[in-house]
Amino acid sequence: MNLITKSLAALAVLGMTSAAFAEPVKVGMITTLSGGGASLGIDARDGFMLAIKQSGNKDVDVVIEDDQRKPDVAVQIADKMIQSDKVDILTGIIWSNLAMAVVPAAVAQGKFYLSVNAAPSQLAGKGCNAHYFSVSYQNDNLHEAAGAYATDAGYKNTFILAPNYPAGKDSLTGFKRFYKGELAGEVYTQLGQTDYAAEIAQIRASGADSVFFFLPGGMGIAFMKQYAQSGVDIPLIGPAFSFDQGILQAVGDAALGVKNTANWSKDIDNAANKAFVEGFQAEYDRLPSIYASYGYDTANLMLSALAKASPSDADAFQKALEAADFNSVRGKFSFASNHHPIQDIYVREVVKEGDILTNKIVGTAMTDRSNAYVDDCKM
Amino acid sequence: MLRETPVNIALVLLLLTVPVAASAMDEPFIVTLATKVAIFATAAVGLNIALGHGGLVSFGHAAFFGIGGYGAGILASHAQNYEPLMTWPFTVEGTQQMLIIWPVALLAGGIAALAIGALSLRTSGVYFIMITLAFAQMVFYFAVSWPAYGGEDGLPIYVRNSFPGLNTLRPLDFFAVAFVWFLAATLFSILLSRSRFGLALQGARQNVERVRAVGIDPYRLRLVAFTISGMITALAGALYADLNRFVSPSMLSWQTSGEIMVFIILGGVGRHFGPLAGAALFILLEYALGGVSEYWKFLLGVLLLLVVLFAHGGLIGVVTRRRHHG
Amino acid sequence: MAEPILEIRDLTKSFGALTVSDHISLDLRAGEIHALIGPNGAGKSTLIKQICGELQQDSGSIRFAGRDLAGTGTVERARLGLARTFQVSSVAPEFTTLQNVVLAVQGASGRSFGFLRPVLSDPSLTGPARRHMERVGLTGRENILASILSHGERRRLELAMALAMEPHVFLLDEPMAGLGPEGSVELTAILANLRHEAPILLVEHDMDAVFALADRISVLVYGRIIATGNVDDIRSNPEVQSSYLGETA
Amino acid sequence: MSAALLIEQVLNGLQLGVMLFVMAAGLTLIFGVMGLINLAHGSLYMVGAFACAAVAAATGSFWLGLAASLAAAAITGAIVEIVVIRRLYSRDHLDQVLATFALILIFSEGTRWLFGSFPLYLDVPPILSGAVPLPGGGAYSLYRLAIIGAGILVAAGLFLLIGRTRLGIRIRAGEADREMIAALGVDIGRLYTMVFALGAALAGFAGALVGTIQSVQVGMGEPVLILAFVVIVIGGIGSIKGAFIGALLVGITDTLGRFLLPIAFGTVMNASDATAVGSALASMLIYILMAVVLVVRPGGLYGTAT
Repeated sequence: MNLITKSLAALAVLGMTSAAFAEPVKVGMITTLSGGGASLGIDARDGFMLAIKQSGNKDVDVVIEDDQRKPDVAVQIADKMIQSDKVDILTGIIWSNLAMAVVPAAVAQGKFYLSVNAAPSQLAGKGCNAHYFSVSYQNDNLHEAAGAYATDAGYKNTFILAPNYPAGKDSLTGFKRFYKGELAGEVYTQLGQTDYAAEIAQIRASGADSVFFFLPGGMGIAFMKQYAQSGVDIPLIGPAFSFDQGILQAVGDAALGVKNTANWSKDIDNAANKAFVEGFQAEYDRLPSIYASYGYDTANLMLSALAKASPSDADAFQKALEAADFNSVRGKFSFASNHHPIQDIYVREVVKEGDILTNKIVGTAMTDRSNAYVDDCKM
Repeated sequence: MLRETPVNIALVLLLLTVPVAASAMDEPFIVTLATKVAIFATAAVGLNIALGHGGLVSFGHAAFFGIGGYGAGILASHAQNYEPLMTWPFTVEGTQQMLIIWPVALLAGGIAALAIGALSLRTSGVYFIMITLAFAQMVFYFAVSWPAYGGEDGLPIYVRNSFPGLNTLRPLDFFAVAFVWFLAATLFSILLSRSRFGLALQGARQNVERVRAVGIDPYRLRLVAFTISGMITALAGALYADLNRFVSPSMLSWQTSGEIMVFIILGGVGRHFGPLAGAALFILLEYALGGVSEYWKFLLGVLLLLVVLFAHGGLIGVVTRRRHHG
Repeated sequence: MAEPILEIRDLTKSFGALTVSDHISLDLRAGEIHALIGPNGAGKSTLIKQICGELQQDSGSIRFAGRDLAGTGTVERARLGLARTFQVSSVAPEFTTLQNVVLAVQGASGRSFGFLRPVLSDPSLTGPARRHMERVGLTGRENILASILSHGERRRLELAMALAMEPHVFLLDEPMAGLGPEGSVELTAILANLRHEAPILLVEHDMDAVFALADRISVLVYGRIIATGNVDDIRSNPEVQSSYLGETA
Repeated sequence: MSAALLIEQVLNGLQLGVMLFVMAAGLTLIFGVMGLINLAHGSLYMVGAFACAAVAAATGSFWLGLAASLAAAAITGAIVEIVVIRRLYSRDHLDQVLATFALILIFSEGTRWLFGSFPLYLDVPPILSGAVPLPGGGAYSLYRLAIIGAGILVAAGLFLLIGRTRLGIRIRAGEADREMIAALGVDIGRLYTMVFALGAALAGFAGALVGTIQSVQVGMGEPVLILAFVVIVIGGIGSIKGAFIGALLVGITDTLGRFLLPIAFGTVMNASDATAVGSALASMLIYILMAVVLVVRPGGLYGTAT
């Protein structure tokens, strides 16, 4: 399908949605709106709500609650949404550990869960579930792409580092899955660590030709600023999280030129993405982040499925979701058999547009990438 | 002016009737909230034995809360995966039976409290506050970085552990379990405070020289009190793990230690039903204010500050307009 | 003569350059009241603290009932039968009078690890406690908080707590301090009886009480015992006259 | 392992140490003089960093930002002392812990309300940007060297202030005997406010210096606060000298532990496990250090046991 017909189809879907529902649908969004990781949750929420607003659909009732990035709080909110608000669909969780706390119990109670970000391997493999869909990626994807990119770029001796927690370990495993060179070093830092002088010294001494790091949130900001000051000029590679719109401005020029892997960028050229980026800027007066794009896609996927079936008819609704009959801002988008996306993953470079730091696509790291856990999932 | 006892009885009856009524009106979430109140109150009853009766300001009770939680989580996860906990020198299987999980949580919390207490009680005052914090941080970082049981991601319990004759997945059944434990812990704490041990412990808080001069060793008293305190808090941790069907290092964080202390101070230090009043108020605020504003913690901070500065007897103290004595 | 119950030999203690106990030797015999007098800063309280184990001496020995106390702490010495009252009243302020005395009875019983039975309904504790309170004249004040007792009552409460320990020796650090003349007279009468239970080492400034009660008196000046003897010996001792009694008389 | 790497790691430990000292000095002064445990000290650190970032962004000058961080933290400290803290001096430690815990909530959420949830931008001034060569072939960030210098200057200044000035004499007298100093006719309330503001300014200064190379965001103060407490407890609460020694000890132990432990474990197990176990142990190391110090010396290295 070419771009024009696809966007026409999109308009057609948007036009018919409001007529298609008989009864309102309740959606529970559990996300992080306060404390350290709030910027991610706020973006995911804003992207999600933008899609709902653009659709003009008045029959979707979204209940939003702040999980404070605490698993126990997230579980209680999920209980409340299921028991008290009687929601049909849950979404919104940013962090893998919160997802692991909420998702298995929620889907066991027959609710649908659509992930706007977190997609731990447990939920992709043995623990997969018919009612669980990840719209963003499988957690390993961007790290795998970074490994593939490092190999393509001819790096032979990469230094890799991540925080010492499960997502950090998954990240390095993912990187190594597609990286063919040697490792100059493998270091686990403390979660929440803010000073990376010791690690930077090791990088300097290691003789590496490239550095892969996965340090989400404030950790990445600190690392890059310190790295830029250290006089080490070995090229950096990372997944998109540390180069996201929300934190690039805080990193400053230290991030310029760094290559990062992402399944979305604001310069992907399609009508849906244009509508999203412009709509987001008009609505919130800032550039959208990758989390906003996941939120936006999640909402559109949900709307597309709601147009065909009601969540009360679980099998039909699941089929409608599996069809992924919506226009992703990423372009190509379909679901693998374990309900995780099959999509292209790009290499982006941090550039300056006027005074604003942002990302530009410079290549494709992986095409039609699914995930490593498809075969483990017996649905 | 109200007497304290009727206020206490009213509080307990409220805790009992609200969930029963909510359950009848098909509002299961309110039952869940009440269960949370009962569990937090139990944790605070535990801390109150050290803090209120013994004057031992522990800033590290999250360690015991988390150890209890992990005890439940680890046993349950082994049972779920059909992997024995250990195979040498003898085989120990995991379990989802609360009647086994509870003694394990009590024992694990007791051993940890005994070890931490034995070292920490060599210090006093601010040093005691800080060394208990340090030990809790140690356990926290251990849990975060130890990969076997989920590390930072935590450990899910997919199905709530079971108790003979009850369907613990039904909110009201599980509330009953938590409520009975809360009552048992509170009654034990009341009996304790009036016993020989309680008399000596409270005496040591008021005047340690005097207690030594009558031939009682305060170190042993305090160590036993700290251990009992850690055990009760660990039990509450095991219940909390079951409430959420999930355990994570956040149960071990220093903020958790702070929150358990907040329950006590909100309710009134050294009062037997202070933990209940404090935990109930805290959770009520969390949900009332949390709905009003994203910044509800700002309001919580202001309220806590006002209580500490101006309402020293805590909530029960305000209601009964009476400072606490002994 | 019987062997002394408490026997102090060559006790020495310094804080830096200041020697607070300078080769002190002192005996306490069964049935006697031995008063320790001396000007402020002479080292009387420091001596009491060493005897009850709060401070450890630099050299010299303290023997109690034939046993060397070296290396034992306050708690153990209390268990062995050394009962002490404090110079500044030291009770548990949030407890009632009765609870304070029960605490002492319980300490003497050596059983503090009962967890369930309420102490106040345990006659093996409250019985003796009420008896001791009666002896010091606190009957009827059982349920008063110690913090709101009058000064004199609090001194008597201390004494009741010492009695409750059924000790082998009383160490009384200025029990009359702050009492009016009337209170001193009452307390003197109580103390006079006490010597039949156990001998008393009495640190006191109130000379009327000392002369009325003491069988023997030791005079401590600048950390040294300058004289020991019966009341008449001390009254007539010229060195004591010049260094101590002269000032106060 | 090369000598250059070791030198660089020791410098890193030193840099962490001196910054911890600047944080801990205020904390230990406040405890020594007023007997107050201030959990909200980390919030003042955050205030300093935010003030620096905001002013630097508005004026384009890092140095104005740095001055603003001192002023903002000192003024905030003085206001907090007058409004809240002075009611806590006569209270027990429990009340102090809880009231200042409440202050953390107020400060964190208040800052988030003012500045939003996104981290702020703050960068190293051009003059201190880049790295300088080290003997042995390595290089080291100029800015970090400047931090070490600034920290040592602050330490020297504090020792002079306490040892040589009238304010210092009053502070020492206040530690020794509150009534005596009141009898000398010194306005004790004003003295306390000044000491608190001084401690706050130091925390704000540290926040601005460190925020520049880390990230300026809500909640940045708490990890540092706990480290600073570890420092003053190891050094002995109330002792500036103890805080200095404790800070260097913690800085060096933490940095070298993170660097050396995985290597040490690497000699007995495979590399991946060694890094995991080594980092786990490294993250617990300073708490273990603190526990050991307290068990051996219950009053810290230079403190008096209470």
